[in-house]
Amino acid sequence: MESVGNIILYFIVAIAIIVFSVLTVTTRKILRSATYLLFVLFATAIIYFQMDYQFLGAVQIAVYAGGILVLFVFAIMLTQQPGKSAEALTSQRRCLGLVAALCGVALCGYGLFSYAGFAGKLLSSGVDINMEKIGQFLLSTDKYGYLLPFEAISVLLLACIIGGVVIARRR
Amino acid sequence: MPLNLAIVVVALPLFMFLFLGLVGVKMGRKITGVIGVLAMLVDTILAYGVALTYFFGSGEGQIVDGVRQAVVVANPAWLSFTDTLVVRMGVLVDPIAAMMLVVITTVSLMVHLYSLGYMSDHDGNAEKGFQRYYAFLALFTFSMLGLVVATNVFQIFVFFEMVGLSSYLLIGFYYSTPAANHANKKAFIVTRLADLFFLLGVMILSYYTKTFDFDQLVFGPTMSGSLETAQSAISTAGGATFLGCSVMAWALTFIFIGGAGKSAMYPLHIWLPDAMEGPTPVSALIHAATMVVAGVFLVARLFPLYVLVQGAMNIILVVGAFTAFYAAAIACTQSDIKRALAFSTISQIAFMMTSLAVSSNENSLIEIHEGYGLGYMASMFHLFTHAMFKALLFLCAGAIIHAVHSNENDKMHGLHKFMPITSICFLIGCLAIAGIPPFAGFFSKDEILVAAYHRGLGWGLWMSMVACMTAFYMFRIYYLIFFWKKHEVHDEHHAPKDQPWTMTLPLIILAAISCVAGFVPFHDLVTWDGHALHTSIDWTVAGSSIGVALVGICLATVMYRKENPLPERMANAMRGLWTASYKRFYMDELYQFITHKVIFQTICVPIAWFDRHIIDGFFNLLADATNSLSFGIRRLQSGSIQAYVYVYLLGALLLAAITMVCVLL
Amino acid sequence: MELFNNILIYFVIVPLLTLGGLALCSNRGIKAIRTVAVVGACALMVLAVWLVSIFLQARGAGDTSEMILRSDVMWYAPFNVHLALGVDGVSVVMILLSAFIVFAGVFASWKMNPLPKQFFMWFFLLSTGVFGFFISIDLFTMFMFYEVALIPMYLLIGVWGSGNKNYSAMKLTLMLMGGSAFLMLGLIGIYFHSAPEGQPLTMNILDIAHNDAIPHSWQYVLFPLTFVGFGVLGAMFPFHTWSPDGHASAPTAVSMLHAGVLMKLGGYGCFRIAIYLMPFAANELAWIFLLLTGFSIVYGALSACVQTDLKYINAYSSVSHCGMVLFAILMFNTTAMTGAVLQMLSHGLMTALFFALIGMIYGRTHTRDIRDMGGMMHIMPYLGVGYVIAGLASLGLPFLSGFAAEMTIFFGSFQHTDTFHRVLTIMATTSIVVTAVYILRVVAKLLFGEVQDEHHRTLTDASWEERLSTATLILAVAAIGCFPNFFINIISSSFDPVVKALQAALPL
Amino acid sequence: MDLTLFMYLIPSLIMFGCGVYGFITRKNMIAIMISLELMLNSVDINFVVFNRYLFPGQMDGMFFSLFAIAIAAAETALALAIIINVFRIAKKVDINEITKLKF
Repeated sequence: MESVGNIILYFIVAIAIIVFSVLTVTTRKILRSATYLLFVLFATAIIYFQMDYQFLGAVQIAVYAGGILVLFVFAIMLTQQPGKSAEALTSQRRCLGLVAALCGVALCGYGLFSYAGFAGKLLSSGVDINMEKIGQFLLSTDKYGYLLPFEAISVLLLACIIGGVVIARRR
Repeated sequence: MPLNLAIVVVALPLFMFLFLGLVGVKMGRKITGVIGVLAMLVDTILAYGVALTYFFGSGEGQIVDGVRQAVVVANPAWLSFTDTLVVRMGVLVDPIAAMMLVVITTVSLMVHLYSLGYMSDHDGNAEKGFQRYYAFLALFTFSMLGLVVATNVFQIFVFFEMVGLSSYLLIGFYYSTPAANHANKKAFIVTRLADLFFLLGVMILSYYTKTFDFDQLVFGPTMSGSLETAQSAISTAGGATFLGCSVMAWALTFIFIGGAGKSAMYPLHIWLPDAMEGPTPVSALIHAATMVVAGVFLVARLFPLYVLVQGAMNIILVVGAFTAFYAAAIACTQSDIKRALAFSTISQIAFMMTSLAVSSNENSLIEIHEGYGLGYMASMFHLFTHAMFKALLFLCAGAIIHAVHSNENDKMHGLHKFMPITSICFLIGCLAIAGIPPFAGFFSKDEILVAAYHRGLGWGLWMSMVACMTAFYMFRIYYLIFFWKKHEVHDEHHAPKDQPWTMTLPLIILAAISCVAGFVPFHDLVTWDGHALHTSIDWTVAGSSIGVALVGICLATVMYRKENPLPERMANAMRGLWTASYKRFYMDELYQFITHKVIFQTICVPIAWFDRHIIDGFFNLLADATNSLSFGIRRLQSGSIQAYVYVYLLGALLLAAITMVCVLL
Repeated sequence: MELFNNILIYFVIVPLLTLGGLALCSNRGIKAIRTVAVVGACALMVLAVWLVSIFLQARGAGDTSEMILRSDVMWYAPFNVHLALGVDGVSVVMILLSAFIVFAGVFASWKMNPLPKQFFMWFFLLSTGVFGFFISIDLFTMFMFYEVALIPMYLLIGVWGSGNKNYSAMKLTLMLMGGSAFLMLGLIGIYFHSAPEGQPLTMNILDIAHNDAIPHSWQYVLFPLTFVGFGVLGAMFPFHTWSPDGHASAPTAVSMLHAGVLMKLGGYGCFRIAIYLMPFAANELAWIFLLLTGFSIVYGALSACVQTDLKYINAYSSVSHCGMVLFAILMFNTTAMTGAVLQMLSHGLMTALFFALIGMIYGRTHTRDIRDMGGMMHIMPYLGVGYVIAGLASLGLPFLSGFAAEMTIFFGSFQHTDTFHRVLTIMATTSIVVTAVYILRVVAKLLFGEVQDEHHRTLTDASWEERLSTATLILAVAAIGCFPNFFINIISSSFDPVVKALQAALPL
Repeated sequence: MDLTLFMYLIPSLIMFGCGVYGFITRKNMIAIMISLELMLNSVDINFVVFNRYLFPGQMDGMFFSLFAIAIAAAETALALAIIINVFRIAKKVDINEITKLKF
């Protein structure tokens, strides 16, 4: 039995995610869209905290909400005239999108309902994931060690930095 | 003189062709002509030597049991089809070959000499292409000689093609003029069509007899002297049938068609009048004296086979008799003297063909009667004499044309005063062809008529009628050229006159031969089985034939000696007939219609269209279908990332759904 | 190495060396390029003549083996692919023909522009393929060389061609590739039935023929596949339509080589692979192809009558003449098959001559439409005479090559005891008249008559290299025409094994 | 009432659906990128909750999310750089109108 606070928090988060997700993709003003995305990301971060993954939640806020979204905002500022909204979608386009999305949701939803075996599983408590442990895992070469992906990601990020510089450079 | 020289006789002109064609073009014009004439002179002397040796010599193996044998001088294999079917390029001397050697070389020499003058302008400068002309003459002479000395039927075919070629080249000598250009094409194609049948005939014949060689086909039967063994070489062929008819009938009829093409028998005669577009000496050599008798020679060569197949003989008889009359009828109205002579040639060759055909009838196989073989001899005799006087006539015509620069007889008239030598020579030629004794034509034509009367009264009367027409149209031409009215001379300097000696000398020689050739003892020398034939002039027939000739001549004299309105009135009275005859009974138009309208427009053009549009269209359609398919597929590759995602997503969902369904069920 | 003691391998090595030599030349050094090309061509010619003399000596010395100069080197063991060499009389004369045409082709493309170096390189690559094909007796190497010969054609036409060259090059290559797709299927099928149960499979033609292990049911499938596959290259109706367009666009030397040699690969393959290896199906199915080829003989000739482009006329005449080759091969007797090879020789030389002359005339007048030309005999007598000789050879005049070939075919075919075959032969024979019609039509229009275009009066006659090129071919044409027995003696014994196999396969 | 695994998956699923919808329908490239982020995010949530609920003793899901976030950051940075560059050249960011590289 969860604490009531947790349950209330969950519902707030869930509703926020659902509502803002929908708003993100339906609003015609791109800046608003980015803003709604920010709310979604925050809500996601809260889920991570609820799962006791504090580090991940922090990363989510720092990188996603803090970094990526700022990039988005910059990009929007550079490419869009402020206040201008995108033209309305044609109904055909919307229908196609809706069909695809709803099909997907329906199929996955059906899948979830039918494989109900794990769906009712409860949160086990007492998991302690501290920074030390994460650092150990990240730089370990044992089983469950993540040194190789870690290094790969760092190289990727480096490449990405260089790429970003090269691409964005004014010629 | 050894008979082996016959090889040289044949080979020398070939050498001259190569020499004049390759080296001669680098030399002066006149000098090549002189070299050509000298070489031909040597060739003629050799040919005479060979002929005399053959006829009067008594070398080893020449006479067996009183029969003069055919002598094969050389016979190397040239093209081996199978072990038995081997084409040989040989040299064979027998009576008709020896006779033909004489005829060909004589006329050829005359023409070589004559051309020195004819192919030059009035100042004696040789024309452009003089070397080419002499090279072609040599090529023709070679081909014709090769033809007559052939040891097998395939060799004859080979040289049939070769004489066709030489004729093509010489007719088209003035190749820039459209008329010559059309005429040589026509000549080649028509004779080629005939040669196709010849080829088919040879194919059929050789398939059943397994041989090309005259040795087995022809001489076996004749020399053995018995018609029982005659069939041995071809006994296998005797009973066989091909497509429902007897093989031999097919083969021999086809071979005759081949000969008919070269010899301009109706309806394959249409090329010959047009062939007169060539230089006149060429007409004299090829289209009057030698090549056109190749068909007659062919039938004569295979005579022992034809004897066995009455059906083929009857076809020859009908075609020959009809052509003789048909051509004579046309010759009566032509205004172009060369064309008139050409039709006269056709008519005379038809005489020879008819004569060959009347040599036998159904009974002849069983019992050899008096006239049997007479027709053969007469035909060869007529071939010989005709070559001489027809060459004479053509060369005279050439001299006249050279003098007045026109072929049309209304540009001539009254030339007797200006060209007396030519006039007399032409008259001799006319008398010879009309059959007035003692000129050559009388003797040969008389024999033909005798043979025809032997065959049947109807045939004899028919041929007599044609003989009468012959006399009429020849004298018509003669009078229209040399008399009729006074010649109008516009320019004293260019008044017609007798031509230089190079041209008159051949005329005189040929005229002399035409006078005496009739006394050659042909019945002793040239007979189908080698036995001498004992004939004497049958004065009832001879008298009647002289009679009809005189009638023809008188008629012509009345109508054309002096200018008078009679011919005009006659022509008007029979307007339709006259026009039809003048237009050569519209045979040319018929051919034109068949070739252009029927074959060209309704066969070739649709076939070409079919090929371009249906066959090629099908492959293009394949290509287009592939193309449009790939364009269709390319539309899927739209480049729109969203479309890709959409399709990808649907695909993924589909897969997921399938998996789920499978798992659940 | 033992392989290099065999003269045959040099027919592949010499063109490749020439190719290498050309690659070393600078693109500007036209003299060096020509020298290398001429040296290569001459070397091939010498080799070919030498090969003929070796062959004659071997046969004269009583060597009656089916193939002489055999060599065999394992190449790829898993599929038993060998580099197996060997020649019989047919291959020898085909090699001689190819050498002649390569020689003449080099001189005919003397002034090739642009990129002469690259042109000659592709040209020699093509000839490598051709020679390789004729010396191989292994299915795989044969097919490989076959493809080597086909592919350069695309570039040679596409780059150096004229007119609608992209279309033509594409069409030609695609249709021939389509043919080789059939062929490859056929060859694979043959390979998998090449030996009786339990014995190792083989690619060697002679072994396959001796094993005679292809089941009859399979022969029914494989024979049409291989025959059509080669037939496409041999311009068999209805797969001939690449020929008019392809030839019309191809540069002179390529037309020469293509019509002269490549189309012969078709006929050669038909009898060496399709008929020799599958005699049963050949006996059973021949009538279909006889009808097709017999039809195409007349059909091609009639089509040629109304064409106005010189190269189209020639292409259709090739359809007719090559139809005769396949027609004769299908008659299954030594005489007709010998005639077929003679016809291949004759057609190769004569068509090469035609295309060379057409190229030379086109190079001067810049038109190939006979309606725009006339009286060329006045302007360029040498080329005119050459054209007349080529035409006469084509219409089958005695003492030129066409006559001996066609007569051998007709008489050979007529020896067939079956009425059906003989009637077909008679129909095919009629083509000699039609051929005369279209040849004379062209000659009269192009060479004789009035000069149509006053600008043509300033044109020049052939230059020395053009004279050399054409004179070589004319001499060869005349040589075959005058001494056919020489060639027949080389060729005819080669057909004994084929005919024997066919007779053995006849249903009793 | 308990917070089951199922309850976390629902919002994630809807988020993913929105992402799909947005990706397919939007024309603005930046909006497409935003939709993409939505999808990524929903996947991250799934990883995390599955890990937490089913295998609480391990941390693979969490690390996966961690790396996914890093990669998402890199990818977004590059993509936006490209978009800005394209905008500089073409003066538009509508995906339908930028077809110069199509053929």
